[in-house]
Amino acid sequence: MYTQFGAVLVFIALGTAFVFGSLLIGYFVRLSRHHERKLTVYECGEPTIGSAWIRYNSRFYNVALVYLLFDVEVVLLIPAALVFRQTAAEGPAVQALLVLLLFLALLALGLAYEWFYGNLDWIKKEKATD
Amino acid sequence: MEQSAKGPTTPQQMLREAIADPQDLRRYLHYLATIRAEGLSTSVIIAPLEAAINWARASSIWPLTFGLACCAIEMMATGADKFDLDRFGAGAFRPTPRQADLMLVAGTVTYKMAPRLKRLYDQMPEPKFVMAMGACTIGGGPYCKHGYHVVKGIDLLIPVDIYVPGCPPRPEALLDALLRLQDKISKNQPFAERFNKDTKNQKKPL
Amino acid sequence: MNSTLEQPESLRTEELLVNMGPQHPSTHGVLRLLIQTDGELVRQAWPHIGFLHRCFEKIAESVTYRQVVPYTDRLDYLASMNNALAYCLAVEKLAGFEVPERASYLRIIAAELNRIASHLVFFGCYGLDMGAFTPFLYGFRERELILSILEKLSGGRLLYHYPRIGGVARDIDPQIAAEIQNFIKEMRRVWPEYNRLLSENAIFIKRTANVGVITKEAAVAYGLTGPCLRGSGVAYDLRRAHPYSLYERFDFEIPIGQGLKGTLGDCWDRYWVRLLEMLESLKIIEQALAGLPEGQITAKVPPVIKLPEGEVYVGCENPRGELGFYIISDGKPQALRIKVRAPSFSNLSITNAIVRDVLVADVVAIIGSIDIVLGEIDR
Amino acid sequence: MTPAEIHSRLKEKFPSAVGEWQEPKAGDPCILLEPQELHEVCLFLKSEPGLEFDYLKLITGVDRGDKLSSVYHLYSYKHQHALVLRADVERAEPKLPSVADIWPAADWLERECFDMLGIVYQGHPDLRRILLPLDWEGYPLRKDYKQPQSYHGIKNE
Repeated sequence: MYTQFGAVLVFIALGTAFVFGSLLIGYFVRLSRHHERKLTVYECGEPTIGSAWIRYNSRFYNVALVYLLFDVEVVLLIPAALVFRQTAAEGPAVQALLVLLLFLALLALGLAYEWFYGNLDWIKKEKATD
Repeated sequence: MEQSAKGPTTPQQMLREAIADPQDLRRYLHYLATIRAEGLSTSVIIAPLEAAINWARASSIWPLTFGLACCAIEMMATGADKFDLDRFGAGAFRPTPRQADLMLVAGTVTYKMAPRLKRLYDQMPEPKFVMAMGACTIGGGPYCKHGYHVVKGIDLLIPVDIYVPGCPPRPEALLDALLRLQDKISKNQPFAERFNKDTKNQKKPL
Repeated sequence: MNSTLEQPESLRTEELLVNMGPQHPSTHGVLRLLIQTDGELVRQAWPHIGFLHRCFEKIAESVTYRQVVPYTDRLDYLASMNNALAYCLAVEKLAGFEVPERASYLRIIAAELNRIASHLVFFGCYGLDMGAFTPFLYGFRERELILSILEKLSGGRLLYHYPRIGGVARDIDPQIAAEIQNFIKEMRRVWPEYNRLLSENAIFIKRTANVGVITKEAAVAYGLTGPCLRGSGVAYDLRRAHPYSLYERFDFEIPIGQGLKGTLGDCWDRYWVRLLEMLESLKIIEQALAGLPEGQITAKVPPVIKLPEGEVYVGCENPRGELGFYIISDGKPQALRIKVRAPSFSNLSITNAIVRDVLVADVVAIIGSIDIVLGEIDR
Repeated sequence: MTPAEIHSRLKEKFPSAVGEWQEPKAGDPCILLEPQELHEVCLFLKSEPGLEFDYLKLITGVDRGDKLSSVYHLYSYKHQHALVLRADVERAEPKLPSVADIWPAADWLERECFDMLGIVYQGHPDLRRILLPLDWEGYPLRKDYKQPQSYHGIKNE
């Protein structure tokens, strides 16, 4: 039983070796010439105007939250599919399908809520604000 | 070893001379000493590595979209499907200088554009190359005599690697220039540059 | 429709000055657009031009009339046949040269081919602006056919120096004529493909319909011409209103915007007018090729051209609008003053008016639909 | 209407402002105007029912030795007729009333004339250089303009 953990260890070791190995090669190969003109902010060739540390419009946070939410939903779809395959193989397939559809319906409910309250587009529609 | 009058000959002497920082020098001398102790000449290990690095850099040049005038349309035609730039690995036009290797200056550079050109060149990461495409970038082109607002050639601003004559140069000329640039890249020595501290090809800032 | 309602002072957010600077993928060259944005909405936009000011008018005063023709090619480098045609017509009108019919026909064939090539570049780049890469490749595939024709005709791919004062440089031969016929057939077969690719694309329609609407009055007030004006419904085309160089012999319609996909005068209409214009140009080329008269290809022109004292203005229908040359001469071999009426210069001057309260992504759509070329804006 | 008829209508409306009619030897005719009454004449040309010049094609600055002239090309979509106006100002102090409030197209055209020839348009909303960099000295299209030796350290041999 313990040998399975061996495979996991090799997997982790290989991963870290690959990452830090390429960084090390990079350190030896790449040129590093830092001078202040290179570190200036890139603004389409122009010197920057004013500072970027300003109070952003609150809609940005809104859009970021909505994106985060749906991103997590997409990530959850993969285990849902695996669970569906496993349950469909063992038990009655129709019941497994219903469970998956229920799960998807719950996700769609979140989407509908956001859509109705106008959080998806930038300019909040007047009708949606209660 | 006495220093020969005509300057460094073997790569090692050049490196020793180029390295100013003593700490780096000691580390590199120790590295050379171990290599020589095993009887292998340094080029056996470094040369293939350098060749591999050069090959990697040469065959994936990402040009910066810097289309100014008529040459930009010929550059786009070269990037399109008949004269495909992608065959040489140079088709990925990057809008930001941070991800670009090659600054392909295509079009007339005017005095109003010159500081911007210099700033963009400075913002590009280090193994960078410049290709002056078209007669205007080489020496002012048709606007040289009476053009009061045209810079007479961009080598007044930034060091140029490859000049592509023509007004506008044909796409075949641009592809040929790209191949010459790839030959040029495959000849330089990345390790020598790596340990060379002073910025040798920096023009004085504007 | 202001997204941030009148919030109390503590919650008020500041505007950010964003640079769509000279080096930007979607500004079609070196236009710098300084945008004042409140979040994603644009409050103000100040176009900064002049990064490609190549002193054309100063050069035009220092070289003889014949030597100016190559410089006119470099004004609107996407349609250099039309520029040189407009300049040559202006000089011929003031000097009184009589251009043989065959030369006028050849000029029209070359100008209309160049118009299609310019609209194909617009089609490709507008697809790129909207994020679709394939229209760029489709558009440039047909454009290469045109370029090979024009290369056989005049020797150059992009800048031709083909129309000369008094006529044209070379004559057409049956092989070029056959290649033009083949191109017309090919273009008619491929044109519906463009529609399926971009015009009927749902994302494209959502990005361009009802965006950047220019009313008829605003278009006339800001001096817009060409597809930008016709997109707003004004049926004014110089080839029909004031025919020059035998355009009155050909029958072709003037496509104007009808607001098919949204309100009249939005980005989609301007795009659709240009696509229809390609078909009209094909008709003109077909009729010109069929009725090509025999005869000389250039008039008797003295070696040193001295225009009589006086001034003349001739405007021609460039793919971007009315490109006109205003020549003032005082009898010397060089002109006293040559002024270019650049269509993109006036077309661009409307951006600040129509970019108010628009999303930043739509600014790219609007600038793309106006189809500017920096060579003629900065001259 | 031909330019001659338009000139006669203008002459009776603004006798002092409009110059005499000269039939040109070659090229297009042009109507000479007093610089100070330029604004009223343009307003009249735009709003008069029979004329309605709603499209300002072009404003050109010309350096004619002792005088700087500003030439206006107008066109009317309704009546399909065109007109050329010219206003001459002294080279010493080139001042002209701006027509940017009548035709918005004039905004950029006048800025370009100012940039190239130094003709000042009074009443213009934002008169600064449009093509050349803002710190450029001299007006390039004047006949006595000498090319600068260098700009910001870039030689101009």
